[in-house]
Amino acid sequence: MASKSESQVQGKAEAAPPGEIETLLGEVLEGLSPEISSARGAVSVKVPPDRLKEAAERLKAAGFDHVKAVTGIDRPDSGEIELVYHVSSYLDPRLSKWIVALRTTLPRDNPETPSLYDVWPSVKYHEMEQREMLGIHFSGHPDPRSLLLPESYEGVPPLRKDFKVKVEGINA
Amino acid sequence: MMGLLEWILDLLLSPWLFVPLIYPGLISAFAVLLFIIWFERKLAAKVQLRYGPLYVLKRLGGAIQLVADLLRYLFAEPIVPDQADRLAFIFGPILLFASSYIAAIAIPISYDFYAFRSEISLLVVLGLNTLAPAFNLVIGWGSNNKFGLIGGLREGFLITADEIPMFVSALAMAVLYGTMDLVRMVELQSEWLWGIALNPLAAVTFFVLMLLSTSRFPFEIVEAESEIVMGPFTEYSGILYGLTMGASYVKLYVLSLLFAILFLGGWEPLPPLEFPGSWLILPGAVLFLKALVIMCLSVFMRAVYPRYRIDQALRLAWHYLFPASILSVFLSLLVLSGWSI
Amino acid sequence: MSEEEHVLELLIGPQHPASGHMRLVAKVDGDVVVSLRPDIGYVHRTVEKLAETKNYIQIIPLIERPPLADTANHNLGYVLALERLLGIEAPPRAQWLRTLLAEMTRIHSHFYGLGIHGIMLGSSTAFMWAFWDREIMIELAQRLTGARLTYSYMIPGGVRRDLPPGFEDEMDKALRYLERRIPDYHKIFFDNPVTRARLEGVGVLRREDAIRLGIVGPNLRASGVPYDVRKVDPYCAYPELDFNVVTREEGDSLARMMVRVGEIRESINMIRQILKKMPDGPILEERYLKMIPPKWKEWMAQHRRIKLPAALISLRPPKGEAVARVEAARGEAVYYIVSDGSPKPYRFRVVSPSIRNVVLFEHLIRNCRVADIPAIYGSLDYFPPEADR
Amino acid sequence: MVCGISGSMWLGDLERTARKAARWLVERTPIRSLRDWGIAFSLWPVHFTTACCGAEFAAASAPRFDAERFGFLPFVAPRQCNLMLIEGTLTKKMADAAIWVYEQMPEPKFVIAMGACAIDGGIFWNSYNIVRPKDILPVEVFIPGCPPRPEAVARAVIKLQKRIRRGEAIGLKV
Amino acid sequence: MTDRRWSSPVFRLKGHLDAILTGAKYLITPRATVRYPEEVIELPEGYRGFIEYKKDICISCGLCATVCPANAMKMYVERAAEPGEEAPAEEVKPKRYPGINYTRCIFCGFCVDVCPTGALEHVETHDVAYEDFNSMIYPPGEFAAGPPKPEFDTPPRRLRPTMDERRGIAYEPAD
Repeated sequence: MASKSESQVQGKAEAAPPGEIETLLGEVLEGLSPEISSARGAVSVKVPPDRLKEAAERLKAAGFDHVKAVTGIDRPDSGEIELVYHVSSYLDPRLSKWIVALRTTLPRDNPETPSLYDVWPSVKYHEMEQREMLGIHFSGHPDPRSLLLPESYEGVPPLRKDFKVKVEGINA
Repeated sequence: MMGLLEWILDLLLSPWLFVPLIYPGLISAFAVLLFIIWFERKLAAKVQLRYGPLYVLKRLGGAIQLVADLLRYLFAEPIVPDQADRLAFIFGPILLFASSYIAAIAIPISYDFYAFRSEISLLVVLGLNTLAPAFNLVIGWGSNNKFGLIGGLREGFLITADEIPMFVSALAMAVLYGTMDLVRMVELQSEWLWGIALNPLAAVTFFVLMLLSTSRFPFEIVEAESEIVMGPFTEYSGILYGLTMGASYVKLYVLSLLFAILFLGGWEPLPPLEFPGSWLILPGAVLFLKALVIMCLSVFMRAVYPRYRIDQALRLAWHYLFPASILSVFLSLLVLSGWSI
Repeated sequence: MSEEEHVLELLIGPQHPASGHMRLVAKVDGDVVVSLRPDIGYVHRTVEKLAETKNYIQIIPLIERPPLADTANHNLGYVLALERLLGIEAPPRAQWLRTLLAEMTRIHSHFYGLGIHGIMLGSSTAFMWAFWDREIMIELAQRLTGARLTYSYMIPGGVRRDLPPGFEDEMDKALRYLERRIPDYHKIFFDNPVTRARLEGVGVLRREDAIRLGIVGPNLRASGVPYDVRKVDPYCAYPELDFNVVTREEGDSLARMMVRVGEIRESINMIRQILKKMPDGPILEERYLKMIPPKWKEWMAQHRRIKLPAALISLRPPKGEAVARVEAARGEAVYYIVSDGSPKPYRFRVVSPSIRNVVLFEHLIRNCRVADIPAIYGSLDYFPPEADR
Repeated sequence: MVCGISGSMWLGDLERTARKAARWLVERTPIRSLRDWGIAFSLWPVHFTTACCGAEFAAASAPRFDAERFGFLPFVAPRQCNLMLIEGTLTKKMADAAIWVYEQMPEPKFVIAMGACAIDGGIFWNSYNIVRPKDILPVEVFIPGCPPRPEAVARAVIKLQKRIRRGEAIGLKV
Repeated sequence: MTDRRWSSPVFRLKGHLDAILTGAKYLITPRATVRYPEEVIELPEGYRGFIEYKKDICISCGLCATVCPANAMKMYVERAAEPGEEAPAEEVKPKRYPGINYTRCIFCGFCVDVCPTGALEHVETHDVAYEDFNSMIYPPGEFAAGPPKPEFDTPPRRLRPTMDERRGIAYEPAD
C-alpha cells in the first residue's frame, strides 16, 4: 500500500499512525467485500453496487456524518461509470482527519443506484448534479429537477466522455 | 404694458396664488426636491468616504444631478404594462404627487401671509397629508405586479400605524397651545418657549413618525429594494417614476414645515416686521431653513441605518410610538398646568 | 381555501436587487414565506468539463473564476491536490507565502460577504465601508501578485512571486488600520439596534441540522461545530500558526455574521505571525527551479519573481487520483483530480463551499417573513458563481 | 411577473401623431443636446449580475473608485434604468433573463459588456453553456480584462458618455 | 450566549445614539476616493496589465500560445516576402509570431512568465475600453506596435498609494 510513503510526502498525516483508518474501515465494512486502499489524500473503499447503501449506513453509524462530494467518473473504455462518495466526519476528531472515498461502479448504459439521501441528506445537490451531468439515475432521490443546466437541455450528459467540447490549437 | 406686468405680479404675490404655486407650494417643492435628493446622496457618500454625484457640474459638487436625472426621465419611453390598470397606473403617480404637496397650502409662512387661516388649519394639514399613502395603494394594485402588490399592502399597514400616533402627537401640541391655528401657535411660541422645549416627547415622536410615514431609513419598508424591488413603483418608468420618487420627498418637505411650525417656533424669532417686502422673504426664509435642517436630519438616517422589517416597524409604532404620543398629550396637560400655576 | 388560492408565488431573481445570480422561487402566504426553492445554474460555466480540455497549469486561472472574491484559497486547494498527485511539495517559504495570501484573501472575501449582507439589509454604509476596507487587502495582494483578484499566484511546486520590498511595514500599517475600523463597524452596523432586530433569532440553523445537511465554513461554525480544515487537516504553514477556531452557539444570522468578523480578527493575527516567522529560501521546488535557463537567475533575484519553466506547461502526473481540501473563506473546498497519465486531467471535480451551502436556502428560509429572505441570504455569504462553477 | 410592453401611453390615431410630433421636437438641436446631456450624466445600470465580474463592478461603485461621480447609480428595477452592464459570462439560462430585462428597460437604453467572458467567453470561450452578449444585444462598449479593473469600468462609462453626447449612441432598438 | 443587554430599551437607545454619532463622525473623515480620470493610481511594479511585445527578440517558440489558458495568444504565420518574389530564402520561409486577442485574454501573465527571451512584458495599462469588437484582436504586427493606451482629456495626476494607519491608503504624488 502506498499510504505510508504518500503520507510522508504530504507531511500532514503524522497525527494518526498509517493503517489505523484502514483497520477501522475493515471492521466497519466487514462482510461487504470492500477493497480498501489508500490514495493520495483519501482512503478508498470499493464495494459492489448492491452493497453501496448498506456500506453507507454502516459508515454513518461509525461516525462518518457527512458527504463532501459525489463524483461520477465516466469510463467508456470499460463501459462503466465509477461513482465516488467522499465521506468524512465533523464531530469525531479521530475521523475528521480522513476522507473516505466510498466507491462503486455502475454499468454505463444503464447507470442506476439507490440514492443515499436517506443516509446522508447532504448528498442531495451533489446527486442532482451527477444525475444531469452523467445521466446516473438515483432511485429514491426526492428532487427530480435539473440543477445547473437549463430545463430545456437535451442530449448527451455533458460530463460523459462522448460529449465533446470545441478545442483550438495554438495557431491562428 | 407695465400695468399688465404689475397686475400679474400682484396676482402672483397674492397669497392665494403664491402659497400653492410658489412657496411653500409647487415651485419651492420642486426646488427642495432637487436639492434634498442630491443632498441625501452627497451626505450618504460623505459618510461612506466617497464623493457621490460630482461631474455633472463639478464646480458645485454635482448639485444639478437631479436635473440630469429628470431630463432622462422626461425623454425616456413611458411604458404602461399591458396587464396594468391604465387609469390607475397613469393617474396614480400624478395624484400621489399632488396629494403629497397639497397640504402645503394650509401652511402659513408669516403672521400675515397665508392662503387661508382657520381655527383648524393643523387638522387640514394633517388630513390632507394622509391622502398620499392611499395612492400608493392604488399604484401598487394598479400596476399588477406582485412586488407592487406586496408594497401596496405594506403601505396599507403602515398608514394606520404612522398616521394615528402622528395625529395624536400633533394634537398634543394643539392641547398645549389651546388652538389648532398654526399662526396662533407660532405667536404663542414667541411668548412662551419653542414647542420642542415644552414638549420634547411629542417632538421626538413626531420626528420618528415623520421618518416612518415618508419611508425614510430605517423605515424604508414600502419600497425596500432588497426585498420587493421598488414596491409599488416597480413597474414605473420615465417621468411617472420621477413623480413617485419625488412624492415621498415632497411629503417630507411638508411635514418638515409643519414640524418647524409646531416645535421650532415657525418663523420665530422674527417679530412682525414693518417695512414692505420683508413680510414675504424673511419669515419665509427662516421657516424654510428650519424645515431644511429637519429634512437634512431625516435624510442623514440613510447613511446610518439598515431597514426594519415591516412587523418590527409596526411593533415599534404601536408599542412605543403610540403610547409615547398619548403620553405626550398628558405631558402637554402637565406643562400647561405647570405654566398656569 | 386550497393552498394554491392563498399562496402567492414570488419569483425573486435573476434580476432582482438581492437575488444575485440565481432565482429564488418563494411561496408567500401573507407576509410569511411558506417555502422557498433555489433555482441555481445561472452561472454554470462548466468548469469541470473545460478542465478536461486544459493542461494542468491552465486550470489554475479556470478554477479561480468561480469563487471570485476568494481566489487564493481555491487556487491553493487545487495546487495541493495537484502536488499530491505529482508527489512534490513546495519549499517552506512558498508554503508560508501561500498561507499569507490565503489569509489576506480570507479577509477581503469576508469583507465582501459583510458588505453584501449590509446592502441586503439596506445599510448602504456597511456595503461601502466593507468594500473600502477590502481595497486595503486587495492593494497589498496586488503588490504581491500583480493582480487585484485573480492572482493565479500558486503554481505546482511553489509560488510565482516573492514578497516585494517593504511589504512587512506596509502590511503592519494596514492591519492596524483594519483593527481601528472594526469598532466603528460595530457601532454603525453590527451593534446597530436595527441590525440586531433584523438578524437576531432569524434563520436559526441548529447544530444537528448543520451536520446532517453537510454545511461548511462559517455557517457551520456559527452553529457550534468547531470544524475547520486548518485545524483538522492542517496544510501549508497552518500547523505552526497559533489561531482559534471562531465558533458561536446560536446559529442565527447574527451568529454567522459575527463568526466572519471573528475570523477577520483571527486572520489579522495570523498575518502578523506569518510575517514574523516567514523562513528564507527558494519559492519554487528545486527540480523546476533547475529547469529555468540560468540567464534568468539574476533577473529573478532582482524582480523577486520566477520564470515559469517550460516543463510546467505540460505536466504529466502519474496515473491515479488525489483529493485535497482547504478551508476557503466561505468554507471547505474539496478538489478531486483523476489522472490517466496524460497532460490533461481525466476527471476534475470541484466541490465549492457554496454548492454545499445551497441547501440552506430551502432549509432556513421557511416560515419566516419576506423581509427575512435577504437577511438570511446575506448571512450565508453564498456566492452563486462559486456554487454553479 | 408577466408584463407586456406597450410602446406608449397614448391611444388610437392620436398616438401616431403625438409620437411623430414628439420625435420631431426631440430631434431639434437644443432639445436634443439637452436630452443627451441628461442621459449621459444619468446612466443607471440595472442590478443584473450575470457572473463574477459583479465583484469588480461593485468595487467600481465603492468608495475608492466611486462611479457615482459620473451620475452612475446602480438601480433596482429595469423599468427605471437605461444601462445594462453585462458583468461577465452570460450563460444560456441567464441569456434568456438578459433579453427579458433588456426588453423591459425603457428606451433609450445602452449595453456595456464587461470582462473577457462578456466579449468572447474569455477562459470559458469553449464552454457549452455560454452565450456571447454581442450576438443577442446591441453592445456599445466592451471592457477587456478578467475581471476588468474598476478604472476600466469608469473608462467605459466615460466612453459611453462621450458617444451619447456625440450622438453616436442613440440607444434605440432599430 | 444571546446578549441579554439588548432586551433593555435603554441599551437599545444607546445603540441608536452610537450609530448616529458614528455616522456624524464620518462626516468629517477624509474621503477615500481617487478621482479617476483626473487622478490615476500608480500600480506596483509587475502589475499584470496589457502586454508589450518585442518582436525583434521573439524566437517563435510558441510557448506563450501553448500556455495560454484562454487560447487568447495565437501563433500567426508571417513571411517577410511572398513566395516567388525575389528574396533570400529565409525571408520567404514562414515564421510564426504570437498575436493576442484581448476579447479572451484573462491577464494571468503565464505567457509573460514563460517567455524564454523576455519578448513579452506587462505594462501598467489596464483601463482601456473598446467600441469595436475586432479592434481588440492584435495580430503580431499590431501587437508589436505597442499596447493600447487610454486617452485622457487632461493629463492625469499620478498618485502612489501607501498604507496609512489612520486613513487606510494614503496617496502621494508619484511624479
